Amino acid sequence: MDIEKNPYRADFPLLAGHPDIAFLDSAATAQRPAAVLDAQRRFYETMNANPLRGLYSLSVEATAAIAAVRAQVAELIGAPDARDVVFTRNTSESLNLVAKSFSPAVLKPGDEVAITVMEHHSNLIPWQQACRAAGARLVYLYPQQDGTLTDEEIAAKVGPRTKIVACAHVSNVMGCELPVRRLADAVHAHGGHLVVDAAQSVPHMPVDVAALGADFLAFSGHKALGPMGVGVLWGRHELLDAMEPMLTGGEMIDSVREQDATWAPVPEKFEAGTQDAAGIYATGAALAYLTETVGYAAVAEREAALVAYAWERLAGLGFVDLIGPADPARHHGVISFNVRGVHPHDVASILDASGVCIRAGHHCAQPLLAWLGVENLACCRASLAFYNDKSDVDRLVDGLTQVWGIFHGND
Amino acid sequence: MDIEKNPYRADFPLLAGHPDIAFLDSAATAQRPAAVLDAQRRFYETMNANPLRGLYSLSVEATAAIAAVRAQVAELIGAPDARDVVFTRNTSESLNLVAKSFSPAVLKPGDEVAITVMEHHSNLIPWQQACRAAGARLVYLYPQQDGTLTDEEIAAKVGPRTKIVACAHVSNVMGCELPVRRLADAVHAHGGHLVVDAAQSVPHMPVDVAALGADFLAFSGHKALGPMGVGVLWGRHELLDAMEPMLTGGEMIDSVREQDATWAPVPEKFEAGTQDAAGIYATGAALAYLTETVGYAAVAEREAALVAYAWERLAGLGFVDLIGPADPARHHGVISFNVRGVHPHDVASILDASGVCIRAGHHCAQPLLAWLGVENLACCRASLAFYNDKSDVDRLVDGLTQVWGIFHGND
Amino acid sequence: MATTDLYNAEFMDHVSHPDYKYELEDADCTHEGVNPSCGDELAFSVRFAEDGTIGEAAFTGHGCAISQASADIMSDLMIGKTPEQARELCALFMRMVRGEETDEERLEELEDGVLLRDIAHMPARVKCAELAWRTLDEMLAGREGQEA
Amino acid sequence: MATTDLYNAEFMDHVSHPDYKYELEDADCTHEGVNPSCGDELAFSVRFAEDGTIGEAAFTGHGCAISQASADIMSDLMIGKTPEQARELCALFMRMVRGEETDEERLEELEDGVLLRDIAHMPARVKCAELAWRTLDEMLAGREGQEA
Ligand SMILES: Cc1ncc(COP(=O)(O)O)c(C=O)c1O
Ligand SMILES: Cc1ncc(COP(=O)(O)O)c(C=O)c1O
Repeated sequence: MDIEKNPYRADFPLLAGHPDIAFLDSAATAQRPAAVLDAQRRFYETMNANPLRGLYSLSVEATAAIAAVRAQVAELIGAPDARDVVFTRNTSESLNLVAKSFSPAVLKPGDEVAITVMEHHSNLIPWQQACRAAGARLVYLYPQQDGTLTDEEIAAKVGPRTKIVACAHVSNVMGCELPVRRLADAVHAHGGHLVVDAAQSVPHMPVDVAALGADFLAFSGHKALGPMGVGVLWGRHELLDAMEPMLTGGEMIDSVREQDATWAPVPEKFEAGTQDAAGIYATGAALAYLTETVGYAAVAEREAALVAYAWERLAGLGFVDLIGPADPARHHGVISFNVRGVHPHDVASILDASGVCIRAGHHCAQPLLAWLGVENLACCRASLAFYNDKSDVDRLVDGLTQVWGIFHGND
Repeated sequence: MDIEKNPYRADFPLLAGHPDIAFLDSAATAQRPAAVLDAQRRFYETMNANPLRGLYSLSVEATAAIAAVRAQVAELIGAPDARDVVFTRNTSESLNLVAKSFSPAVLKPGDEVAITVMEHHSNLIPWQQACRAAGARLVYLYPQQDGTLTDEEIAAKVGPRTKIVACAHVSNVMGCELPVRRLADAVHAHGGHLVVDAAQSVPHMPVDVAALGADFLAFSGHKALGPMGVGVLWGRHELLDAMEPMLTGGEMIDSVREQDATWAPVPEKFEAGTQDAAGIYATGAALAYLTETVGYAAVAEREAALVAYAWERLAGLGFVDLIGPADPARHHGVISFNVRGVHPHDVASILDASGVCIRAGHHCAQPLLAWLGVENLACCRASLAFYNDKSDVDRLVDGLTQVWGIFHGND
Repeated sequence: MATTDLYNAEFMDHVSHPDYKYELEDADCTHEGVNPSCGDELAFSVRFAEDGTIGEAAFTGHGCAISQASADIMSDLMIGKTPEQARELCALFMRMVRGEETDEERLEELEDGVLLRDIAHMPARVKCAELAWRTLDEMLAGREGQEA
Repeated sequence: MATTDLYNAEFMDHVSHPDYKYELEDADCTHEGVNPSCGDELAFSVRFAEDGTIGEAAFTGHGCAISQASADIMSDLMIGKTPEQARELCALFMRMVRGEETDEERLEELEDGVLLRDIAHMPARVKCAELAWRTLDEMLAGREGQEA
């Protein structure tokens, strides 16, 4: 894999227009290829209308466009029925929807919800809330220092009281894949359900709800090359069907009388009000670019080469403490680290001055950073995508050398 | 006002590209000027990054862009403090947020929420739900047949038990303005609060939260020339401050520990997960186009002339039953009607064949249509914007004549 | 666009002068169908002949022209058909309006039903066109269930 | 971009060799400040001289270089100032880092504080730069309240 060449950069207007920028924050939000921006505009220029209720052709086209993306997403994640794909704003809303609308039906006082300490706040606070509302207990699974979740830990934490296990497919800090299938088997053995946060996996690898054993799965379009504002929640049909809606209003009803209302079938039941139809349409273009134009195989190969190169160079610096699995092959685009003795915010600010965009802070994973014992509850994170190349990594390394020089040059 | 000329059509790519289309469904969703589509794209091409948490310049620019639109919205609606402008997905979500997060603190069993029978389902079902949860009563205000809410009706329905009044500023079916100020005074006299659904007013007229006496106000960007996917909720600071968030997760926290979390201040507290920053940025461009490039004065003058002309022509047909105030000057862009003896769905389908886009159905206002006693619980709605012109109305009238001919040509 | 073609004289004749819109006094089965989102409501009634075929068919209710014409056309088609034949025709019709069946020869079995072929290009109206056929199909399926 | 200019030798000297980062034994007032989103924590202590001016100032805590340098610079500046003067300087500093005050002459009153002027172009770091000044300002405001 030749990571000096970059056949993709030209497809991404921001990157093409800013040769001075090394964008290493794709885990926060991806860059978008022109095909996605074109699609979004095309929607507004050719079929802009409020979907679902209109009887005129524009509106019908808008409705059909959304149905097509629903089918595309279903195929992407191996969902047997496109109807079970609910569009939301983002992963956070998807997970809130499960925590608020599914939990009450299954959680009784004394029951348990198990999550890992690696969860993003969006797959953590909603469960704190759901447990509080139900009088249930929120139980944590702790990995080894390298992110590995052992069978012992799973057996110790997932038991007959466990009604829900919620876990990330890929950690946004550790970068590693979690043993989702083993968690599924453990919780299913006790009749519970598995919620998968696939926000960090869909951009990098094929995701199949059946193979994972997921009962619910959430991800965000904007991390997978799509526009901001579109999230997905997939759920097993009978579970979605039995759930109450979280939001009510237009477009999600069957009939409304003054004192009561009945709901439309899944998925409309969960999509109150005017949806971002243009965004959904463009999300379709994004997923097509990701899985057809580029393809997961190429994504994986290129990202693996980039991560391996970055890992080696960062480790070689001598003043960088790397976080997560020691084997770079286990990192899916994400490398978290600290520059010894330097606050991550200062690292990010100094890198920014030379156009290197990384993220610094708690990465919406404070309990993880507390558990890892990271100073200041903060670290740096460089996250790579297939549209990065060797020069991005080189600039990161040069920038870190400069940081070290500023802070320790006269030691 | 010369409604034959159309100085705006060229600004709207869909309209410019489809001279064969008479778009008369702006109350569902507006068309967007190129300036808005350009802004959305510009965001992705020049400052695309996840706002709020990033320390690098792209992210800082994205954050600043959102702050600027927040300030712009605050100024638009006369809000004293931009911090009290919360971005949501749409009006529906904004109203759900109030119903779910504000109601529980003020509604006790036996209390009342008063709404009008003219409400859109999005300002109706959330109150059904809130009342059910609290053991409160949902009370309806009924207008006269022409949409007028009398002082007697207000006095009869808003009293010491009324904790919340929620009403549309402009009805999406009747087209008329509701006496929001009088409702505010009535509910405030008893220590209650007023929630205003401004979805149909912001596109047409200046809206001022102080003048209206609103405690909360909601609207959708997509009905005011903005992209889909962005809504606004404004609330009085002390009320928002005391409210619990509806959705939890990333970006809305102050700190998170394994078993508890504290919230960020308003407005971040209510904005969980990655927001549609590009959409918010483009919403700023939309509001600038609406209020500066065109201006509410021109909007009002032009829409009044179009409505007056349409009203006269429709009334002249002899087979059209008009709904709402008899005075066209009271219709803010919206004209609802039925073709005698013809189902509205058939009207819409036949008009569509000649490129005339209207909406037919219950317009998310089933209780209103039931109360009006409209056959099939359905009617037609033509909704006009300043970018329409006389030819759009003429084509509507020609289309309706054709409908009549098809259904009654051989009577 | 084909919409005005749909509302042609033949189609409109079924709307304005339906032959089968009346209360069937001695019905063997009556079944109701609704489209909650449109407000269409239909009650479809059948009397069976001695040989088990459909002897008489009629409907009441209200709705848009498409649902009404569709009910009238279907009633005419069903007379003399066995329940099995009737259900097959219902399935064929639904495939047609969803655009899944376009073979002219097969569609001819639907007789005047082909007047509604253009519904395939009007997805928002599919439910209206299907209402009568869905209702009849449900009725016959229920009857099979009872007999079994 | 001005970020690396910010982290210059003079600024870094305040970070690496702060003169005022120590536990002030006989403090008259101590006040804590935190930036929950960054994890910065600071405790700022003051001993007043007999004439009511600030006689000694010191801080402890941890955080990024900007918050640390800012605290050190501020401590130095405040010695000999009356509480009123101190609060005015705090206000001036906050206006500077928010980009609301750019008048060179006025900013000179902040002495080494101007090293942080470029923060005005780094909105994400304003909170870090302000932490010490906000903490001192709160402390002095609280003291005024007590005396009144
Ligand atoms: C009066 C009124 N309220 C609320 C809404 C709901 O708006 P949205 O679909 O953007 O949530 C609409 C529009 O459909 C409306 O007309
Ligand atoms: C693992 C994980 N889960 C959830 C989220 C939340 O995604 P969003 O902000 O799109 O709701 C993120 C991204 O920030 C993430 O990395």
